[in-house]
Amino acid sequence: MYDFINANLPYLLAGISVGGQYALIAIGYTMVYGILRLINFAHGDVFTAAAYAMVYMNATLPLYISLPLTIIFTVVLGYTVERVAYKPLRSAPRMSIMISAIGVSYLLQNLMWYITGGLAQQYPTIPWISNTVTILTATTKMVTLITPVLTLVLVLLLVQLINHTKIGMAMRAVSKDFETSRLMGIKIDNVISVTFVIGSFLAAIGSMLYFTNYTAVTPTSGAMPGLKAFVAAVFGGIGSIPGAVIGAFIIGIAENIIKAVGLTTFSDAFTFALLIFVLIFKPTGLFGEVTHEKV
Amino acid sequence: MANNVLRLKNITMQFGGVLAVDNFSIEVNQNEIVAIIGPNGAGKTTAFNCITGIYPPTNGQVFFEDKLIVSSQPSKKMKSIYAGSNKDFPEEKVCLTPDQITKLGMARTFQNIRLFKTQTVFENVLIATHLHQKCNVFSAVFRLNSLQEKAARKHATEMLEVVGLLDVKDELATSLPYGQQRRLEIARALATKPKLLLLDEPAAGMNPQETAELAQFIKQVKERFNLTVLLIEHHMDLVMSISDRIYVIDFGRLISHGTPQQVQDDPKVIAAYLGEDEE
Amino acid sequence: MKKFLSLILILAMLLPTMALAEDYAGEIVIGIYEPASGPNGAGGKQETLGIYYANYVAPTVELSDGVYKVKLVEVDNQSSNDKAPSAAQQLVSEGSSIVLGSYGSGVSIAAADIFDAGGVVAIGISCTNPQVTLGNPLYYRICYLDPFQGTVLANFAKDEFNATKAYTLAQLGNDYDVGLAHYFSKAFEELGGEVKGEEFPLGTSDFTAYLTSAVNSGAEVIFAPTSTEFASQIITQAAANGITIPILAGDTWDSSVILKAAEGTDLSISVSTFFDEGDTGAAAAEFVKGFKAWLNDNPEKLANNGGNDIVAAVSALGYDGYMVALEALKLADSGDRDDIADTVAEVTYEGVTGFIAFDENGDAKRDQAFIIKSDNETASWKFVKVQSVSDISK
Amino acid sequence: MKAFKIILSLLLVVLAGFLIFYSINASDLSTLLEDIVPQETMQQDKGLQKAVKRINDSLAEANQDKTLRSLNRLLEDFSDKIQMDAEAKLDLFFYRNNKVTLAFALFILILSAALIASALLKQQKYQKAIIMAVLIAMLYSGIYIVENLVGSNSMLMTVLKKGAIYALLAVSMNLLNGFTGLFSLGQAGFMLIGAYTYAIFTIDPASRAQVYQYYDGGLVQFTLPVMVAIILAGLAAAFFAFLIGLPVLRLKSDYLAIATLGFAEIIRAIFQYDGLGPITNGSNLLRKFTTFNTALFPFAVSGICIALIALLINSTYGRSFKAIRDDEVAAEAMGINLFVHKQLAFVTSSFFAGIGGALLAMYQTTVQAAAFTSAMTYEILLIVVIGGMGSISGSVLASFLFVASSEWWLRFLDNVTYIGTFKVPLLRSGFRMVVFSVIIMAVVLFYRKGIMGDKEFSLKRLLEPRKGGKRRG
Repeated sequence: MYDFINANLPYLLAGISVGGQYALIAIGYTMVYGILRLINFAHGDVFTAAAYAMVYMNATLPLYISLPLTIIFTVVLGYTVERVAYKPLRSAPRMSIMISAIGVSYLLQNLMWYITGGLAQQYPTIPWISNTVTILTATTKMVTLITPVLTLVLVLLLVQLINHTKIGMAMRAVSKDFETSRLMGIKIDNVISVTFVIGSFLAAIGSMLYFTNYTAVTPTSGAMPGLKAFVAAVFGGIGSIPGAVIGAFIIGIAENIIKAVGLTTFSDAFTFALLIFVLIFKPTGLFGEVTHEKV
Repeated sequence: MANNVLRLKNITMQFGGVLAVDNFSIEVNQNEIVAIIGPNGAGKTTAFNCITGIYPPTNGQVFFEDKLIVSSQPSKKMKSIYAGSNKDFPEEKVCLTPDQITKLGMARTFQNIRLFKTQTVFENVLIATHLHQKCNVFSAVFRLNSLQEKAARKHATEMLEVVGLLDVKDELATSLPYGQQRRLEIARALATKPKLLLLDEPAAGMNPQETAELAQFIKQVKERFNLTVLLIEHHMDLVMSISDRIYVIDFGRLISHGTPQQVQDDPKVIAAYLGEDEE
Repeated sequence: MKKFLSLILILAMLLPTMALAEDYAGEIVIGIYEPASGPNGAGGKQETLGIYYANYVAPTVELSDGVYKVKLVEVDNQSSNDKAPSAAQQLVSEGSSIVLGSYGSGVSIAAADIFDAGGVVAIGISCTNPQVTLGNPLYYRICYLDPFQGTVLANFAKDEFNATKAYTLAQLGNDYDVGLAHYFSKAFEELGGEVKGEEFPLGTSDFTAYLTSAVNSGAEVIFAPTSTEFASQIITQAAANGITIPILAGDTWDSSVILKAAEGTDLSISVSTFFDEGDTGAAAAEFVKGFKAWLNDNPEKLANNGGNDIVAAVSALGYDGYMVALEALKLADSGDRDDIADTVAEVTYEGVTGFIAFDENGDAKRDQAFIIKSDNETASWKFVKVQSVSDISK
Repeated sequence: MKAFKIILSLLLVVLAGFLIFYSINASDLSTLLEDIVPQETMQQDKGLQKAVKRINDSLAEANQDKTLRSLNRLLEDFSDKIQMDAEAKLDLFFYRNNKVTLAFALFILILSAALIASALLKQQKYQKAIIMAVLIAMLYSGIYIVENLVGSNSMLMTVLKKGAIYALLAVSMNLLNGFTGLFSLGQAGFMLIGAYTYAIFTIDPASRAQVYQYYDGGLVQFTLPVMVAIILAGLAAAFFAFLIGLPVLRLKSDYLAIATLGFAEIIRAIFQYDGLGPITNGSNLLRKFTTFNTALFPFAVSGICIALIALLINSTYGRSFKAIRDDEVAAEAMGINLFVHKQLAFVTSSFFAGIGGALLAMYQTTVQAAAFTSAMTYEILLIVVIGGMGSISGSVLASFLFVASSEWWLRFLDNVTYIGTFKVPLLRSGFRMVVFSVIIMAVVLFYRKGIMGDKEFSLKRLLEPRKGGKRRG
């Protein structure tokens, strides 16, 4: 028994921490989708951009400056993306907004490729959370333990925000019915901007945790986590924040188990298989509420 | 029974707690023009959607030419919250899809006009002839069906002629004025060679004069293709002028039915419409 | 006054172009087919540096009808097999007489047919997978092959760590990784060891799971012949997870990226390579001296080398590759693709990485590999031993 | 008028005959060489001997390109030593360009045939058909002539080849996303299936042992004729599409998108799975399969496919697709079975995606599952958007523009360039793609309809230069 734990604890730890990091990205997806009905393909790249911001700022600035700056940069980026690429298309069919999202992600990736010359960059080591610790027999980085805790704290805060503030109420209203809430005099654009800001903020935190664990940053390193986070969001029930978080943890742990079993080739495919399964048999996910199509 | 084209038996439609249609039964006979009237939100369109298979009713049956096309009963989950006044549930479950029902010979128009926006007037009608083209993809691709294609085009042209839109056949459907769009919808419905034509508020948003024309038009069409017509309408004068029988529905319930004269005199109807200003 | 200044300015601009106008019999194009980006970008850049240095040392080639200027045309194959063909196509269409590269076997294999169709001779520099030259008449190479490298490392694992269980980690679909891992396992099993092998998909960043299963498999050595991008992650995560199993790898890991990642950790990393910076042979020593000087007087070049002046083996090979190309030109006594194709097989050259001559496959006849070990205090390589086929056979 | 046309066409026929006669007769080079290279100078000049020898060798090898290359060099280097009379010059000209002259002659024949036809058949529709035929002939013979003038390895031909293939891929995706309104992102997956199916069945047995080195030669030990393999590639893709369509096509817009995307990823994983190694060669390169060496091949194949798609779209089924795109409820009320028609569109689109994949494999000369990522799908989707959702000619035009600018016209953005000593700012590796994606974003945001919107080229706009693309459609 002890041996078993001993052998598999690392998988579990890795699963939990990566799950937490997915969760932080997934929230961004799920909130945006809940309000705009848009799969924000660019979210994963915003996540990567945050990492690069950290890399470059940390090269010149002390940590206590570069850290907040990174977060600010990411938030601004997220906000700009929304304003430039999505706002003009509010009235357009959903397909063209989605295409615009794909276009943005394409642009961000190429931009990052250009700036970095396409070479992997080393993510700076953030003190303390990069320290190694030993649980039972497994050695790992502090961040592995911090991530789930931090994630849960942030999520709780967010839920408070959404349930007990004016803007939160507005968000809920908009996600229920876009048009009506506009008629009710809610400033749709502000709500959406706030959503993107929150999403990007969490993505920034997520990227710090994620890349402290997995230190090489490439223009595409955000793509996979991004997609998986989206799957997590769908799995948990798109639009539901706790759903997204739980989904993320499940996926994180599951894919590490898959690796433990030795089916490494399928560790990514599994995630998508799960996605399709959910879409077909329970499109509302774990916690999503049913919406009626009007004829 | 023989000449009875459409029969609804205890149709009940419940959305969550809302009872849109409750235990609604009607009959439509060969070559009749029958109207369903009632205040807004009385459940007229819902009834239509149940008939044409867009969604299955919570409970009840629909017969088309004595063939059972829709028959459903509340699901286990629904039974607990089922509020319909009729509690006898048909055993068998049948639910033809809209396209199957159309193929049987029932065509409809829509209250909120649903034309094929990017297509021309002619193409809109031509699409409706697809269901009569008996050819597989390959013969369609390699143009082995040219005869059928010709026939289809001829038929579509006829239909446009009937509704008098032939001269605008190459316009974009959505570029037409409102009245003509309604006519186009009818032409499109006719192109499917129906026996029963369902018109969902054909006169909505028309001025009295247009309405009068429409009344004439519906009569003509009915004669020419010897159709049976079931329509939903607010315009009393239209309804009164053309329909043989009228069903009055309010809050999902059938409150009265009979000839225009009978209905007009029915106190229940007057009550239902009292203070109502539909037009 | 303004006019005058602008005139001066224009003249200043023209000057260098005039300076170039020496009288050459003509220009001969040598194509550089290397990754400057992607997982192999770092290594590709170092190899390219070697070539440019060689060109700086020998900018011209003398043929019977005069001295020709050598023009280097560089394309970036982005270390990806699907970008490779169009990059190769570009070199062919820009009239390269001969092509050098690439770092990484996959892209070389992917481009082989393109070069073949264009009738251009390609000289592989550090692509060690047998498939590169096998069945590609116009592809030659100056480095040793994976069957050899794999055997060398397998023996090293056995002798040095007397390991009986090994764990190999390769990137899915990367011919270099998969090939080398394959030959290593084969050799290791012949030596009576047992091997557990796993592959990770491109874009993986979480290696803890793999490392854990390495530990669980009870392996005494980890063999991870991956590209540097993944190497650095594997190393950092291995350190973070307190892995103490010695790590072995092939020539790709002979890079300052590895040293940086391993600095300050207590991992034991041993690598087989083509060339040792500490080589005391006259040619080698001179090359190292010259190359360092050349690097240090240009920050951009220094950056391309990974920000330091440690001489990577691939740079040395790149240097030799260019020189071999010049030999081929001289032997063919023309810049014509077909002439070169006819004669290149006979080229021989005494390079800084040893004597180079091609066998019937177009592979260099190499029989020794250097094995070096990372020194995590000073972040530098320590020379361990030279292993050659002969010591293995006994 | 009629008489004039006929006379003219007869003259053309004569001209063509002349060309053909010469091109065929001028084919014996070695004797020609003996005439133009005098023996005594041969004795003295080693270089000359070598040059002539190489030509004869390459003739022996029957290596056309090499022969021409060596011949050209001979004529450059030893122009002073060679003496030729007018006739020899003419012969030589025809030898060096005999493909071109033949193609030209052929085109002239078609032209004259068309002339006669147009003289005899007066009706409008015949006239149209004739113009179309001539245009197609012009396109193909044009490509062939250009190819033989600039050489099949030139950047131009590369772009044309890839462009033709992308055109097919874009049009097949447009059939689904543009015409049927199903937002599917599975393209890459079906291309992969096509590419692998083709590759697996055309690798020549001799080199199988070496390609499947880790799976001792693999299972498949026979090869199919190219055309069969290509069609098989399409069928395989279509089959998978059918299976995937059953559950997925019931999903709504963006759920459909993400589900198809997921399936593409799963397909990729399956093809990389070690267990299937003996068939798919695991995650390793497939190579040494039959490829094409002339641009005519991809143009022919994708031309035919695009033509078929166009025919489908203009058939009664195509109309139903558009109906579904415009309004599902109304379409269903018109008696169109949604599922059947969606499935039909999905399977057809995938069939052609599979064929496109096979062509891409031939173009790249190697295939590897790892390359068929969602990024590839996005690329094609963006082409469709640029060309205009619901426009075949738009997609075709856009594909050529896209490929040309990404592979060729914008290349200079990637090279650090100096004007004198002045270093042009920004230009360095990767800048091309940045500019490129900015352009794309501009199109997506400001020209939402794309180049063509949902219009097509019409015969009236004959002056359009790149109309060749559409003509084939």
